[in-house]
Amino acid sequence: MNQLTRLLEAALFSAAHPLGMAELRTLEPAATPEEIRAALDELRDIYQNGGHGVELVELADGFQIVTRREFAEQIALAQIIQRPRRLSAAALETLAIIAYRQPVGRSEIEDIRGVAADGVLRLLQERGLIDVVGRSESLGRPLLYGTTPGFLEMLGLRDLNELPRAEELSVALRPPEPATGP
Amino acid sequence: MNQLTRLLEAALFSAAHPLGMAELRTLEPAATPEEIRAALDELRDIYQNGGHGVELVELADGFQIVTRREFAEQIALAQIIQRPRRLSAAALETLAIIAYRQPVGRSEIEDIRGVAADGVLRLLQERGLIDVVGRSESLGRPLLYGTTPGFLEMLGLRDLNELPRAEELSVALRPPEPATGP
Amino acid sequence: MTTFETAEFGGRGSGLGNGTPLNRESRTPNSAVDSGFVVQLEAFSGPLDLLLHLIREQEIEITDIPIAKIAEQFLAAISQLGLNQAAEYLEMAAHLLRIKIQMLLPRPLDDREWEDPRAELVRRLLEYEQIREVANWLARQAEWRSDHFPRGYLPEPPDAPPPPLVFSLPDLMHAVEEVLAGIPRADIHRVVARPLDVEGATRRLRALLETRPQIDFREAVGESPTVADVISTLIAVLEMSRLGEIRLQQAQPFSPVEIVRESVDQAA
Repeated sequence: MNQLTRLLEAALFSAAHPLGMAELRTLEPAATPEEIRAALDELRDIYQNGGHGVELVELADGFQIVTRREFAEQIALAQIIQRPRRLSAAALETLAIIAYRQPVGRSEIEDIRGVAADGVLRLLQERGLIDVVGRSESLGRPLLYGTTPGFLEMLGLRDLNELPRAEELSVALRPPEPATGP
Repeated sequence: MNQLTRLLEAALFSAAHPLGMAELRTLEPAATPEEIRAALDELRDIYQNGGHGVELVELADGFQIVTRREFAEQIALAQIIQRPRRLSAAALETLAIIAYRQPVGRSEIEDIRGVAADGVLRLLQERGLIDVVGRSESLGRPLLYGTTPGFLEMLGLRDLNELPRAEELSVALRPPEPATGP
Repeated sequence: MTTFETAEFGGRGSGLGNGTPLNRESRTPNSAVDSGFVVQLEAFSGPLDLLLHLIREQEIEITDIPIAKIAEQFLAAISQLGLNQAAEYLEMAAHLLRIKIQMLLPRPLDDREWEDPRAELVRRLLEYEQIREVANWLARQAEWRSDHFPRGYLPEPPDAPPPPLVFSLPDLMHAVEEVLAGIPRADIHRVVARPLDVEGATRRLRALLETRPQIDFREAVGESPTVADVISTLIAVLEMSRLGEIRLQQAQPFSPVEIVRESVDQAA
């Protein structure tokens, strides 16, 4: 394996997502695209011909090393992939707003964070941290969200009043005032 | 590469944490520990002699494929992975105390280090290395700190038992008591 | 910046502390304290760290510290290192002096009754040194880890239950801070800049042009103009020029813009 191929293998192995040509080039700016191509071909051949358990695949957004499909079931059965996940910053922030402002509708959350919330809401609901707790009386009767007992359990709290600075923060976490005109 | 080696390679690629013998055995219950050992040796040799960008390492109680050190700088520079920032001596000492004495309160940490600990505690908490794990029953019910899964992850450890044990330290863990009472 | 601020402590036995490549590189030889040994600044994480450094540097037996000498060196070091403002260091200095005095007191005749005033300090130093050893181990482990990246991409196992979640109250509170930091405050939008005064600028221009047929733009904006003044004048000039009241001319590119009064009848 030449040095560039080794570098690409290390990078592709450690990357959390497929790497495109542009990213691969930043790894070794001295290398030409042709050299990188050649190194990727070498890596693919080594995995292929050396009978490895992994392979190099080219996806729409770049190259990635993945485990061969034939092993997927055995690995899944052994449950060795499972590991605790941290909530993303977006999910945590949404959860924070719901915790302090419940019951709260999607549009209010979006006003506060300034970004769409549906994906995050679905995730939090799937994870059993929030749930629909009612419908607003306002136009379109939007769903209102609140935290679940599972949420309290994860934090080791007995009830919502044990959230730090509950009163103060439920006031502070308000959507911004609409900007005043000129 | 034999079929077991390929399976182990695929499994080690699928896990972000080291896999111990027990986990590896669940992958292929028919294989003996000796066969698994032999397959791991084969995999290690292939990475070593084939001049790969990754290597198989044996950590305190498990095996893991990791990138070779020589590529760390380039991969980090290309921003494919973010390297954690290094911790100061103060942070490391505080972390050491918490790791061994948890659950432990601030004042005990300050007694051992001889300096105020609040800033360091906040930093370690923000970095997800320690967390509040409870409150002491003593006066003022001070907060008690413990290490998090993120702490283990930073060190590549599976659990706290992998920290050096008392008898491995060159300084006695329980220093001799003063000859006479207070 | 790139080195661990972890001290390497004295070679004692063959424990984990040995073979540590981490030494205190910021301990530059710029401040020799006492005779021959070198301390340096910043890098001490506390009074025990400094004390231990003094002891190890001179290969003093920790259980038999020459307290008078060490106290003196400690005082010299903190004043040289500018640490004599820090309460923790002063407290330790006072403690050392107290031990020094206790050592001078006559011992009781029955030696068994005598309690070594240094005992508690020795206990603390040993305990601290042990923590230091663990801290070094942690640093090495973290260093190794940060040079050997694990697999980054984690495939979701098909049909497996979602992985367990970890999150905690501090995570939530951190998120609260993030949200609060992201909420634009209403008063940021209320720009209280001085309003433009185009009318005033127009009046001033007309007054100036009454006295002279031609002025340059710099005169027009007046002395020490604000941004609002410049913009007001510019708008006034453009408006007056549009109305044919004035004409703008430039002798050559980049030379000052001259404002020239048009004939009176046109301006009317």
